[in-house]
Amino acid sequence: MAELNIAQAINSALDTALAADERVVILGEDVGRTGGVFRVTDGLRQKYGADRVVDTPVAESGIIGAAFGLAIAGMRPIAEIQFLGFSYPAYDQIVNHVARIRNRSNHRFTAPMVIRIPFGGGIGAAEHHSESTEAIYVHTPGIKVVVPSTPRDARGLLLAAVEDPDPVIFLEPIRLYRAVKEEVPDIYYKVDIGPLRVEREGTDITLISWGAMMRETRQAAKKLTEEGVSVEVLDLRTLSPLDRDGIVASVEKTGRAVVVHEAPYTAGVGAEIAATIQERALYSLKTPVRRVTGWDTIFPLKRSEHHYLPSVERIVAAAESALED
Amino acid sequence: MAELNIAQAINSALDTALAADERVVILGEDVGRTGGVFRVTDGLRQKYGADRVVDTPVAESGIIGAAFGLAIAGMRPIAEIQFLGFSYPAYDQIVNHVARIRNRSNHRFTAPMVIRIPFGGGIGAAEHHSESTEAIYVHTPGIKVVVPSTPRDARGLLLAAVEDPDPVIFLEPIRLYRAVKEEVPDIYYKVDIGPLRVEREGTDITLISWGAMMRETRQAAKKLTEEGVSVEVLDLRTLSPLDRDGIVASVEKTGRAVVVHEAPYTAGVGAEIAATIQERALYSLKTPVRRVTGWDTIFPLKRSEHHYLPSVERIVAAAESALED
Amino acid sequence: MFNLINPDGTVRDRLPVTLEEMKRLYADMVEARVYDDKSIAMQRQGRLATYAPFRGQEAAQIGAAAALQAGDWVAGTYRDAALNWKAGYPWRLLILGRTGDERGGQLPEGVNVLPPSITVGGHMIHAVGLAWAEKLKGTDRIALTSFGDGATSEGDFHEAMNFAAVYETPTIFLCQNNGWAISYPVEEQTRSETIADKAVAYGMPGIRVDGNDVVAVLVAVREAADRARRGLGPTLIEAVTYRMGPHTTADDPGRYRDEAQVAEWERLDPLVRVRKLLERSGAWSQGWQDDLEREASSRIEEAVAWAESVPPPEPADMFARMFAEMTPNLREQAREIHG
Amino acid sequence: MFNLINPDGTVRDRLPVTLEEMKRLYADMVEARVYDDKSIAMQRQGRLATYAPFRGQEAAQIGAAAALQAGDWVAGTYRDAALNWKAGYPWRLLILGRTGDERGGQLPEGVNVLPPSITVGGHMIHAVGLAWAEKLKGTDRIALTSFGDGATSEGDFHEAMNFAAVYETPTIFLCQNNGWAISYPVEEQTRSETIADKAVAYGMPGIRVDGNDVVAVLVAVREAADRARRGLGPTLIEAVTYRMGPHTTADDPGRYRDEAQVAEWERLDPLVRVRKLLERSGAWSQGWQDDLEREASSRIEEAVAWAESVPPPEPADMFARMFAEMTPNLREQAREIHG
Ligand SMILES: Cc1ncc(C[n+]2csc(CCOP(=O)(O)OP(=O)(O)O)c2C)c(N)n1
Ligand SMILES: Cc1ncc(C[n+]2csc(CCOP(=O)(O)OP(=O)(O)O)c2C)c(N)n1
Ligand SMILES: [Mg+2]
Ligand SMILES: [Mg+2]
Repeated sequence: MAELNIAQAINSALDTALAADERVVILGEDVGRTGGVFRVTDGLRQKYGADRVVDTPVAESGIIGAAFGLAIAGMRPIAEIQFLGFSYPAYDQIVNHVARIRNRSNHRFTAPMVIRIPFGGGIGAAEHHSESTEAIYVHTPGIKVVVPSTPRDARGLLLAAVEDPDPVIFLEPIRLYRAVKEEVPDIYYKVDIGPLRVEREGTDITLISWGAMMRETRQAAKKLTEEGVSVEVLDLRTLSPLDRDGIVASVEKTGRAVVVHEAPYTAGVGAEIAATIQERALYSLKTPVRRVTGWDTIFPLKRSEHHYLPSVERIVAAAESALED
Repeated sequence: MAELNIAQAINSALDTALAADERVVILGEDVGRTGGVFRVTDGLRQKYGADRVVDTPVAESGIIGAAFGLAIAGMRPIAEIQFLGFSYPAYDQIVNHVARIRNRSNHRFTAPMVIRIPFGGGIGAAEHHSESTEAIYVHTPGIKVVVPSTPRDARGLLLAAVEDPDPVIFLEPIRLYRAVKEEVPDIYYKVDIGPLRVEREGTDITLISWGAMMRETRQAAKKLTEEGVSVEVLDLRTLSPLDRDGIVASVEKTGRAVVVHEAPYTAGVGAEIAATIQERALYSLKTPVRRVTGWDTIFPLKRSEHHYLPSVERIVAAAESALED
Repeated sequence: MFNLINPDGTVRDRLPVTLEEMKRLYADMVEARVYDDKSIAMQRQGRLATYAPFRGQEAAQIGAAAALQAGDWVAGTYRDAALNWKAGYPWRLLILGRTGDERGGQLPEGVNVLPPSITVGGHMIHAVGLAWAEKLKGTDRIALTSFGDGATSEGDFHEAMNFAAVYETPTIFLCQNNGWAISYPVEEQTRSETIADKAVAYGMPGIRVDGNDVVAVLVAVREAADRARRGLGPTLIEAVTYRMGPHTTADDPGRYRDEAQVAEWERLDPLVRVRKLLERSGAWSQGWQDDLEREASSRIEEAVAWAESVPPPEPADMFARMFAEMTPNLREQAREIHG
Repeated sequence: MFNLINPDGTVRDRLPVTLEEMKRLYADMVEARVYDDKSIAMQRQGRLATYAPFRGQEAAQIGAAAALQAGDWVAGTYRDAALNWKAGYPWRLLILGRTGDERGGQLPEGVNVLPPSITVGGHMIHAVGLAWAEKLKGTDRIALTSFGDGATSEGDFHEAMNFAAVYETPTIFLCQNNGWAISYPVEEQTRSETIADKAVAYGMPGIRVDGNDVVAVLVAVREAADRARRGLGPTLIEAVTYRMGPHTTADDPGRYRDEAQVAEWERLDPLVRVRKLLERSGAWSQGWQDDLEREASSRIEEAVAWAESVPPPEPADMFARMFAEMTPNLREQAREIHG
């Protein structure tokens, strides 16, 4: 057991995976010599060599396509894309190849690989460094999408992703990399891909989120609790496959839900969650599911960022309006 | 006035646009000599020359990126991508540049351009030729997404798209290219980007669709009408911006809705529509909004296609189950 | 341009193949052409989906595959049926695929041919990853990727070539320059003198070979394979050939190209020159030719019969093929489709 | 490698610039360096976001921009502040941008510089489209795109180069090969001998120039511009230079590169050689240098003061910037944010 933040927990999972399975290789821009722009792969090249922790040219399609070939031929590649906004040049490889080879070959060839991508805003970054476009990958059949919000989940989900027989996109909340620490077991353990985690139990309202927005969601839950509301908080952890049963079970109990995400409102994952709830728990719903999300705008630069990101206040206000019904 | 199918109506709109505005240029793979793989640009190169109807190398990112530069410098490019599944290599250009230049330059530079893309399944095509991933573009702030389902709308919407000061993705339902004919005015007219079209009025249930699935939706409506149900049918025509008011007004009247689309179920545009309806018309809803969609699988090859595409029967069944509540 | 057999069947140089090998190459090209013809006919009868004929490119494909060893990887395109078949992809699965059945992509264990890529360009980098894996594992397997002239315009070509060069992966890049990317001629696609020249940009050897000369292709690929196995990295081979037929059965080449050009290439037919060469050595007879064609025909007809007897896919298969284990969501949808 | 001014300030050849022009180039490089230094300092004080310093690359950027005419297009990167400024992008807007304000991207009318691209590689093709438009419109404007060595690995580089060559657009591709793509050295990025060599793949002239020699860069870009204006198409120019500082203010180059390499390049400083040359001609004095620095400083400080006085963006701006006219959806969201 050690007190680790999320960046360290991921680093420890990568270390464990490299040590446990010699088929594991890491590749990506700057993952080697400098240990990644967020230092998440720090020290791994020194420990496992330049053949297993590989710096690559600036070519995202190449990184994913090469990892895909590596995976088909029996390796267990972990590819890193520096920011989610830089995954788009690799979009074709991910959607048209990585997600499809099992189907195309009727199980004969598979691509067990992990694509690690830091994502999300809130650090006053330059354009393209703040994206939260998880919805485009959730809408893609054939890949799983995982998003930890705690160090313990980060390590366990990453080890599960590396072992998974199918491709997994592993989204890392930049804003939380160094924001939270907790005791993380150093034994080899996995957190299942799929099930959400009920982070706090309650009966009046369900708050649903994932990734970096868990922080504001937790704070909102705390505030509401102080106001006497019994709040249930769900950390989805996996966005694809979505734990519909877990979501529905909670809302059947509480009758109210607020979904929180950074991505734009229209056609974000929040839409899927709201649609699912009304589909399967309409008669339990006391009030519409609220979505507290980013706006349908480009993620703004530093000076406007606070206008864009869902705030604790917006979450609380949405919950309060839901509680009025 | 002439009796035109959708492919001809689009061809006529392109012809009109090329004649009306010398800034208009068409570029794409095989759009020139051979008039496009669907013959939609047939005859235009002969009429307007190889400088205005330009065959390009097989390079989708290049096509969109070049069109983007052309647009910024004052031209009105109409780029064609051969199938929606081949737009992914251009995804970065579309999302990171085309959709963003107005924001990036605070209105100083803009990209008035149209990206025409045939889409959808049902013709027993090879892999990658049947995609309906409109949701990924609907989730992208900064571009509009238009989908005609009739020849008249096709011509009017395309002329509106060419004139639009912002980028428009114009999705063309392959299955309908030659399936329907109607009288199409040859005068210069536009159909506004944004408002949906109420194709049939009714009071018991609202069927909502767009593109090629309008055909099954119409047939389902006919069948239900024969059964004595009063059906309202909405052809969305524009998916971004979404005509939320139009959708909500209809469901407030009928209390029931079925959304039909070819794309996979999870996080498709149907999710946004269902989410919106429960948000804004929950108390009018007599029953959950149903989604009749493609499955969360890869679009299958010919022998399984009929298992995948929403059928008239599935739509009718969903409507009937809704009508039971 | 590297070439060994002239169009009239005379040779430039001693051929590094035995007469038996030569006959095998010829027989394979004949079989491939029979397949091609039958595939077009079956498409016309509505039994097969749109088909991309390779007529004219048999030498490039059979020659390349003949240079490979069992276990080597192949990543080609929709037009590479002859290449894939020669590398171990059974006709029956190729045909099953063309009926619109994903099970056609399920190659026999041990055959390391990827189901053909339909997107242009995306698959070249896969052959870099595949070869890289073999290098890391320490085997002597290599990977060959085949693609068209048109594909060299895609950004993915550039990234694949660069990765292969940078990591010195045992990869062979085989470009079948058949003159056209659908309706767009190779002369307009690029201003480089040749496609082989593009190798300069990656510090990689680039070889230009007569793609209608099966032995020249065989030799070029074999040399590249040797280099790759010896750890000397990748090679780009441009096989200059011609697409005699339409782009696909849905295409009408009359809209964009001159019959004169086709007629010129007709003279350079890859089968004819080998037949003439064999004739000259007394190794060809009409009787043998007839046997070859009849046997090939019957093998392919058997394959067709088999493919057409495969029961239609179950709806459940579609869901089961997504992951090793169905997700709850897919299980639910599979139940729903069963009504 | 094309070079005119040696590191010690002696010249190889008669320089095709007047002494006055030389002084202007020097003054501009000094001003750029003052901006660079101040930007780093301000980032340290928390007044500016992460900054990508161009120290060491002043000659490449100022030399290139000096070869352009008013109205020409420029599409560069996050590291091209000196290039953009010399092409007309005011310091105050560059600084406003770096405070994290989209209004920094709103260039004055008439200045045809695109707000810098942050994604690597995507912007090169824009300069192809821009130049193509000018060609179609029949103007004599050209477009220059600047990018790093790292960007040449992206598929978009390949597509941009190919489109420019195929359509003979008046585009200049200026690669500032500064030795590094963050922590990845150029020697590992590619196996081509030089980056200029990559032009072969597109049938385009490829020029390698000493990027720390402002006049050599000026001459190379001027010649490419002449070719472009005369309808002779695009040129690739590799300016060999070095990134003296960290990749950005968030980077620690000590993790991946040797101080010895930096020291070597220190000797090749692009400003020092011009100062020595001017000194030799009696055109440089410490007093003049002090004046230049003081004046540059005060201009930049004014720009900073201006940028810092710009009132914070209104939330409404974010919505209004999406389209020419707000959609109903955006109007609704803009109302919502106002509470
Ligand atoms: C990414 C992508 N873009 C476009 C297409 C449509 N398309 C199919 S084949 C083809 C031409 C390819 O030409 P080439 O690479 O020379 O191969 P050939 O067909 O001549 O064998 C095009 C444009 C596609 N399949 N994939
Ligand atoms: C598409 C994309 N991938 C990755 C990055 C992250 N990144 C920023 S700069 C850089 C290195 C670029 O190197 P080079 O092109 O040589 O330019 P330099 O920074 O040296 O000026 C990388 C990988 C990015 N901005 N965009
Ligand atoms: Mg070709
Ligand atoms: Mg660099």
